Amino acid sequence: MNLADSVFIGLAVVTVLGALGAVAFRALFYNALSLVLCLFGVAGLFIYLHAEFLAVMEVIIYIGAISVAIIFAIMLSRPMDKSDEPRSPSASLRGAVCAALVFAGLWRLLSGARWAQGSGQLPDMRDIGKALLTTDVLPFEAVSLVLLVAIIGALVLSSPRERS
Amino acid sequence: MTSLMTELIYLTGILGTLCLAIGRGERPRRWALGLGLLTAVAAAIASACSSGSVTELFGGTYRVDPLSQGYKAVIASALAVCLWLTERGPSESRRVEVYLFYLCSALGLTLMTGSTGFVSLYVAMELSSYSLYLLAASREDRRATEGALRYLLTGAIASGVFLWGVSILCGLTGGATFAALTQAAPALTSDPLFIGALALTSFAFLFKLSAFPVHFWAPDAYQSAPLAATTLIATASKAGAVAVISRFLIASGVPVAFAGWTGLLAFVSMTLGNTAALHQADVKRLLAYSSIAQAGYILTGLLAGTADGYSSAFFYATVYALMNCGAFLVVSAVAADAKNDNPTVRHFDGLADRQPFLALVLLLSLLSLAGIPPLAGFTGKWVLFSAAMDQGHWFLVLWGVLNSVVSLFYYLTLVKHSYLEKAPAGSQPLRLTPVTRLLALAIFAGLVFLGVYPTPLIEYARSAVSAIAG
Amino acid sequence: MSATLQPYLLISTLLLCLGLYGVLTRRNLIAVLISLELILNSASLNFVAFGRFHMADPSAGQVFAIFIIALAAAEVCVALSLILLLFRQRRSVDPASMDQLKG
Amino acid sequence: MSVPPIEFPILSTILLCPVIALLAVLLTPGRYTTAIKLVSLVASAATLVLSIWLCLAFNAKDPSFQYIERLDWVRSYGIQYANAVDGLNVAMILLTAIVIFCGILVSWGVTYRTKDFFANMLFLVAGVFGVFMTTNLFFFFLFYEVAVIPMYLLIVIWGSTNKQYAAMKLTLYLLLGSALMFAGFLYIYSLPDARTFDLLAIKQQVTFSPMVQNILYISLFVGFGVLAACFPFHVWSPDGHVAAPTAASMLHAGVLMKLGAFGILRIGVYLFPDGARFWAPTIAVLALCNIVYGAMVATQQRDLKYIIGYSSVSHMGIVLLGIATMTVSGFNGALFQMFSHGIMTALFFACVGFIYDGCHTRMLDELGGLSKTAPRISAFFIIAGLCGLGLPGMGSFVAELLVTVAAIGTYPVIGITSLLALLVTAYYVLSAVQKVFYGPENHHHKDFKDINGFQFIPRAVLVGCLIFFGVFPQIFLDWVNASTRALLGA
Amino acid sequence: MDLTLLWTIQLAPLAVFALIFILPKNARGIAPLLGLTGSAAAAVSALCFLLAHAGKAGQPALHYSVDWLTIDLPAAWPLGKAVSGTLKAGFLLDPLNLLMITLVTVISFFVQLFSFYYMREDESRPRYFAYLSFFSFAMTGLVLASNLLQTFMFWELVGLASYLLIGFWYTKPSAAQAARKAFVLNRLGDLGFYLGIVILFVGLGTLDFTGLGKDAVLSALGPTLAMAAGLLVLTGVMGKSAQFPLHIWLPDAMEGPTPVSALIHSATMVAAGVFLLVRAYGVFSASEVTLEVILLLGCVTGLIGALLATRQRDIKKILAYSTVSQLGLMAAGVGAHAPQAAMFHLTTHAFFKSCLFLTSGAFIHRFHSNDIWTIARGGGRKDLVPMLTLTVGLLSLCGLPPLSGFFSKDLILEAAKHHGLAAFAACVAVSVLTAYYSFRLLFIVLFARPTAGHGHGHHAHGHDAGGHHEDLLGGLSRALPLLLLAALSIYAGFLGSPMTHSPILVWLGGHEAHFDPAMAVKTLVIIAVGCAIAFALHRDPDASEKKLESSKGPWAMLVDRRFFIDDAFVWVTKQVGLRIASFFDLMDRWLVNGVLVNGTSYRIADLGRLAVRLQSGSLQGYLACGLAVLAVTLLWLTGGSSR
Repeated sequence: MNLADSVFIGLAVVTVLGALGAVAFRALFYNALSLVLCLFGVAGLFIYLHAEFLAVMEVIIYIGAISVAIIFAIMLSRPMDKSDEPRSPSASLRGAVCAALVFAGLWRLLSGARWAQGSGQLPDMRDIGKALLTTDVLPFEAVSLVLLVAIIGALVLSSPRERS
Repeated sequence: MTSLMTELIYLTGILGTLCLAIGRGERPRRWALGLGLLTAVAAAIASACSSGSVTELFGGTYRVDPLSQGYKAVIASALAVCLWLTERGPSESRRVEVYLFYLCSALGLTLMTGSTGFVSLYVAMELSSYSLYLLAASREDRRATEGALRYLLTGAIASGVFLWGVSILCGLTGGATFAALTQAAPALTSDPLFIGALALTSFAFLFKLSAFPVHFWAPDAYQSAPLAATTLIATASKAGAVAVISRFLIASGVPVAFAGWTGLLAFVSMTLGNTAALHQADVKRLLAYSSIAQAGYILTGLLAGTADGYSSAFFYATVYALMNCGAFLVVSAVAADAKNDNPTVRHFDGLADRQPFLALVLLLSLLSLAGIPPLAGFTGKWVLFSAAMDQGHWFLVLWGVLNSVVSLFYYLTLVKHSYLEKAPAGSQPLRLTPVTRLLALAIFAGLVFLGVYPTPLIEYARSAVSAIAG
Repeated sequence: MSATLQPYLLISTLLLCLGLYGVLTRRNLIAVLISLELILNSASLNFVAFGRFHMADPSAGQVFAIFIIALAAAEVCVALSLILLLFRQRRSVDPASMDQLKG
Repeated sequence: MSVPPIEFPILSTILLCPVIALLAVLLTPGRYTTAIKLVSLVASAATLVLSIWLCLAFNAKDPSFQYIERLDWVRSYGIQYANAVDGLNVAMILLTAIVIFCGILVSWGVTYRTKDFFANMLFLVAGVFGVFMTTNLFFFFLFYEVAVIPMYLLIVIWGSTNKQYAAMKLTLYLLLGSALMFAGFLYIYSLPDARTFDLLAIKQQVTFSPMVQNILYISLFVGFGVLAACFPFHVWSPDGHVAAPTAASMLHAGVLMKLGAFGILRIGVYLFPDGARFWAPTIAVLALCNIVYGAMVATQQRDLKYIIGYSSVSHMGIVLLGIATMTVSGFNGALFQMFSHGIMTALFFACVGFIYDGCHTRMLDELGGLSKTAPRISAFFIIAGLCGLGLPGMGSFVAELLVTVAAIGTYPVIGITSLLALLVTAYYVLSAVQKVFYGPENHHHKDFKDINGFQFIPRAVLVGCLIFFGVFPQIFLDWVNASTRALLGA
Repeated sequence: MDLTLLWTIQLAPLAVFALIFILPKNARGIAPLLGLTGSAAAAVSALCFLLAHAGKAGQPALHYSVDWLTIDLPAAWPLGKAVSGTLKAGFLLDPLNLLMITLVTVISFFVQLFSFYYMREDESRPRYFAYLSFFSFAMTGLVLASNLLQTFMFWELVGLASYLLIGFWYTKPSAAQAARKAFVLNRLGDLGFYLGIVILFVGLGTLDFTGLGKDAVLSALGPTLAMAAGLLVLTGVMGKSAQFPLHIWLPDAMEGPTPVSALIHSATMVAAGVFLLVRAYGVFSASEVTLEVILLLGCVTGLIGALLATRQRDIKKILAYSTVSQLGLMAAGVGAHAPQAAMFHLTTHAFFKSCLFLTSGAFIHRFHSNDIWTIARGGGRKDLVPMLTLTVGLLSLCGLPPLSGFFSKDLILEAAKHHGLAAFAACVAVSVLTAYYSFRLLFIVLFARPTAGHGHGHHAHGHDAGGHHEDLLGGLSRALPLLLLAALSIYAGFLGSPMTHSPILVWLGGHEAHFDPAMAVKTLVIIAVGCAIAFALHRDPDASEKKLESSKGPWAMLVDRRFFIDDAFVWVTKQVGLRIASFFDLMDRWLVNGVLVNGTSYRIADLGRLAVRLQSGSLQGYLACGLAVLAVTLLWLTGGSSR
């Protein structure tokens, strides 16, 4: 086992463990921290997939913005140290069964798949930039609108109510 | 650029509204309303006028063709009605920003109808969805927040599943466009993973269409959202969903197993929606269940996977928007009169005495929803089920028709309240503004005309579909 | 090992299922949101992996992932503000506390 | 009688009369009630005249369809606006015209929401005419449902006695039946040979396998049978009749129930003769249930309208039995029964409605001695009753004779058992007459006013028809004979 | 010309019927006149026809028919052969119905004339005359009909006329009840008749009387079916002609005005059954069994009727049971292969029985009571004209030579004797009983002492004092029909008497009667016995009344309860018929409507409740549901891949 593989396995373990922590801890703050851990893992995996740009984006946007926003929200909504309500056993069971079944089904399907022939080329950041400005310019523009809507929406929702 | 005229009009409208959103108070709101209406009407006209040509844009990820233009016209018209309905809605949902959401949502739906790449489709869907989530929340009471949150979280899960499905499709077909899908699909029809991917992908569409098993948000969101937003969800959003499914299925084809799966969902949707609607008193909630059932009917037509199926789905989506507009127009008039955004069937008591014309429009809209001739809904159902029957889905068709009989029960209950029950003592005649009257008249005429002489629209739909499917 | 698709798929499937489990079981809407992020991440991991190994256009998967990240931001923005609104209205972010609409 | 063929599209004209009147009524402000009534009356009179003309002008010797009108409607779905008539249609069109004419006259006294009432009536009638003349399955279905829905409003708004329940039941029931038709029609269209909804073209182009014939025939039969009040799908009918206002009951029992039987013949038997033969014995048994069971249950009723309602069930059984015999005489008898029962039951309801308006009750025990107070209306009721019990000289006698002979010839046991109904019918009709019209006068109804000269007209017209066709049945049979023969391929 | 006369006979009464209803209210006064005119026209036409054709035996005088209805059947039960026939409508005139039509129209005229008097005070007079005219129409139609179906149709119409006239005073519940009873019982009989017609039609392809000869029936149907057809048609006769056990409606039918009883329920309509027996003799004679049954029924009916007549105190009931009994005799005559004799008896009976009924009407109208003791004590015997006609009628009824009843009854007795001892014994017994109740009636009216209480009871009513102040028209219309009918009762017998070579029998196609002194002696003995018993029991009417009231023995009970036949019918109707009906009603409510219809809708609503419960308000529940569907889908697909 070479170093790359070991690091890869490490990243995979970090990712999965982070995800597990994000779901399993009852304290919300730990969840958020685990999420960050997981996201780091994913970013690492992106690098393995030759998606360095995406890894950077992941760190900047996901960890830098989204996770932080979530942590802020957690702090706004309740005392930091307060744990989550215990989940009800039936709900746990329901969720576990659902998730397990989905996993089982999906994994069996995926492992028997006949995938398309890839080009084998490694992606280039230039290609991404080009794509964003040619074929994907429409969604690119639309995303800006989505973000606009989201921001204005957040503003509207969080601004004190107008009484007319 | 002319082929993107509709989208550009929306964009202009959105920018204008954004500017107006700086201001506060009634005057900018009126301006925003006017601008919105203008945008909607212009968009409708623009899409109707450019419905002849076929253009592929952005490397095959976006198409402008008769089918998409048709759907765009429907969406824009429905938007116009919804915007008009905000005029009499509750005050807190009449802020200037709200109009921005309406327009963005309509733009998202418009983009959906033309998307032929998964990226643009995904973004367009989310654009319309987020706007709708925000609209649903715009009443700003506890129920609205609750409804919007449920809407949002269901939508988020559905998108997650959708993304998974799309990723698998990408892996199977080697590309993220419909063209790649079309190319690879024939070889994959018996691959269970392909079917699975289709199923995963369709979760987002089912969510938009409010079909089982991701329909649960609909009653809650319909009930808690302001009436105008509910109307948009019930009309334009549905039309957009039908457009997307049509396009997606045209690209992927409908493998037998997938048709069976969809048929099962359609079966459950119809049954569940119709039977649950029997027990509703809140009219908006009732219409939500009705829309779940209608989603089942539409799926029945779509899963035929034939040109007939897609064209009849277009016809039905148009008619569906029309009749729901009619129903919600009346509901909103009643709601405004009752100063209650959630009118119950009791509020309709004596409507025929208080405002006979409105009662008539309600009657026709509801009967049309139930598929009673000679109204548009009947013709729509006829062509829809005819397409399904052609592919041998006789059981689903029979079940669908039986379901419409059940649905007639709750529609007629509403009719009964408006025609039979006496208005509460001291109630005044219900006044209508000229525009509302005109709108009602147009809907009335449309329902009857499309019922009696559906030929032009049906022929248009057929030619539009054949322009895509070849 | 890192040059085949299978490990990535396994990781992303695990992420998906953990996310689903979280969504279904957590009694806090923010935690639900966190779980949702897991799901989205699993999807973008998928895209990137497929883009790397099986797609004609090598950048397509990454582009998709970029959009997912951008939209995830928007989603979190809207969702969080709604959750906070709910919290202001009801002093609770337990999904079970959303009990006004049913039937 | 040699009347030259009609040159203009007579069928569409007949159909357009009520439609135009409907538009006129809708555009007239509601306060001009007399104008509304007059418009309706003129339209119905026009249809009556046109129908009589059609009856005289059409060539009864020719079994094929005549006066064919065709107009492409939705070409790509094989939908044409197509009208044509043969003997069956002509007879039913005449029946409809007579009943609606009398129905409009009888409803002259409607004061509550007059405009809506007449609009509904005209709409209903347009649907009925449409069913009786179209040869396209799409339009058949369309008109069929058009004829059903106004009934709901008529009952719910102007009805009485548990009307909400009855109206809902009636509507849902009938639409449930039509659901089967709907599926059946679409299935026919979906066959590769068909791809059209045109009845004539389907008959020509498509050969149905026996299995398909059997399945389609029975599903259409159930669909139509609901409207024809076939046992065990009959319970909507008494409830509906009871709740409906007078004119609506007249139209409903008089014409609408015939739509069902007509559909069985026109579509079921026409397209699937083998299926019809296959199911005929089963249908005969059901029809027997209708006849005897309906009559038996009628004896137990206390409400005058319920009695008539169940008598309709019983009489429609005769129609079904005639159809089940699959013989020319049976069909002729069934059609004759449809016609005469239509008129008779219209007369029944025209009388009961009047009594109810005057006495505010229809319970046998609360009425009595009405012959004294209101001899004319009593006479009309008794005449209708006598027709109901199959008195010779009235239409029903001939109809029952034809059906009975055919039934005894085809299914001896069923045919003979069905005769029992003659006795039971006599019993309940005369019991009702005895309780309501005979006996000492009831003081509660002293002020009950007999019908005036104007109200006399419609009822007299109905009686006249009953007797005319009872005495000269061959006139009617000549209309339908060639067509029934062709229908049976005999 | 002939046809015109027939149409007149047929349609004149109908025209009158229609006219009376069309007349404006204030002109209705002329209704009696119209009725009289109509019946006079019919009677005159009939007489003209009779004069023109009397005596020409053999060939039908006229046969006119048009197509009425075509019937087509493939391979019909019971013979399995295709039937394609045309039912006709028309007139068939032969001696038999020429005689009958004359009888009907003439008696009808007399009755109308008498009604002129009888119904003078009734405000519903126009309706009465209209109904009466309608009856004439229907009855003439029945008689003139050229085929069995047409007969059946008019058969039902006379039933209707009878129904309307029995219930003429419909405000009386008993009248309304009796009317319904008459109609329904007749219907019961007619069911068989109807079926018989169908079988005959299917077998023969025609129903024309000319084609219903014995041989034709036998060859077409075979013996068994011929018997069945005959017996089925017979049930119709049993209903109409009040044969056991369907006779029970006739006594109740006396609720109608008395002239109606005279015309319909004694002379004409009830005789129509016997007329049919003769008319369609070919059908009945095709099987010996049928004839035996007819004979048996006739005898039983005769006995029952006569027995019941012995204990009545209502004059009309006596006459009604007497009618039943005489109809039984006529039927027995047919059953004993003597249709001509039966027809002859029908004729004479029509005269004397209508005479008797009109007489009773005259009494009833004057004394306002049906009770013979009341009439007697009221001074019935002083009322000369009715008293005279009563005597003549009763004696004729007993068959006292040389009154008409003697000749006709004699022929029947002879035929019965010829046929068998039992039948003869029954007929003799009937005759004895007839003589007994006739003389009983006569003696009571004759011997009763007028009492102060009853004697002038009618004066209390303040009108019509003892008949002395009647106006001329009233008196004439009262007396004239009585006397004329009495005269006919006396002389009609000679039409069939051996002395005149029995023209009527010969004309009807029978043999000339021959005088049998032994028979005449027997008859006289019979009358004497009956008379003696009557004298012994009723020479003191007061005592006999007391005895009638006090007799409580089983026999008295049996007779008073009318041999429990009515009770049996009531029991069957109530305990069987209506029970079944109420069971069906319950089934309709509970099973069909309740379980099937409402049940279905409730189940759908329940399903809806389930769907609503799914919408529990729990977000995670919703999502779980969606994901569960997803999981199941995926697993289903993996299952597909492993296969």
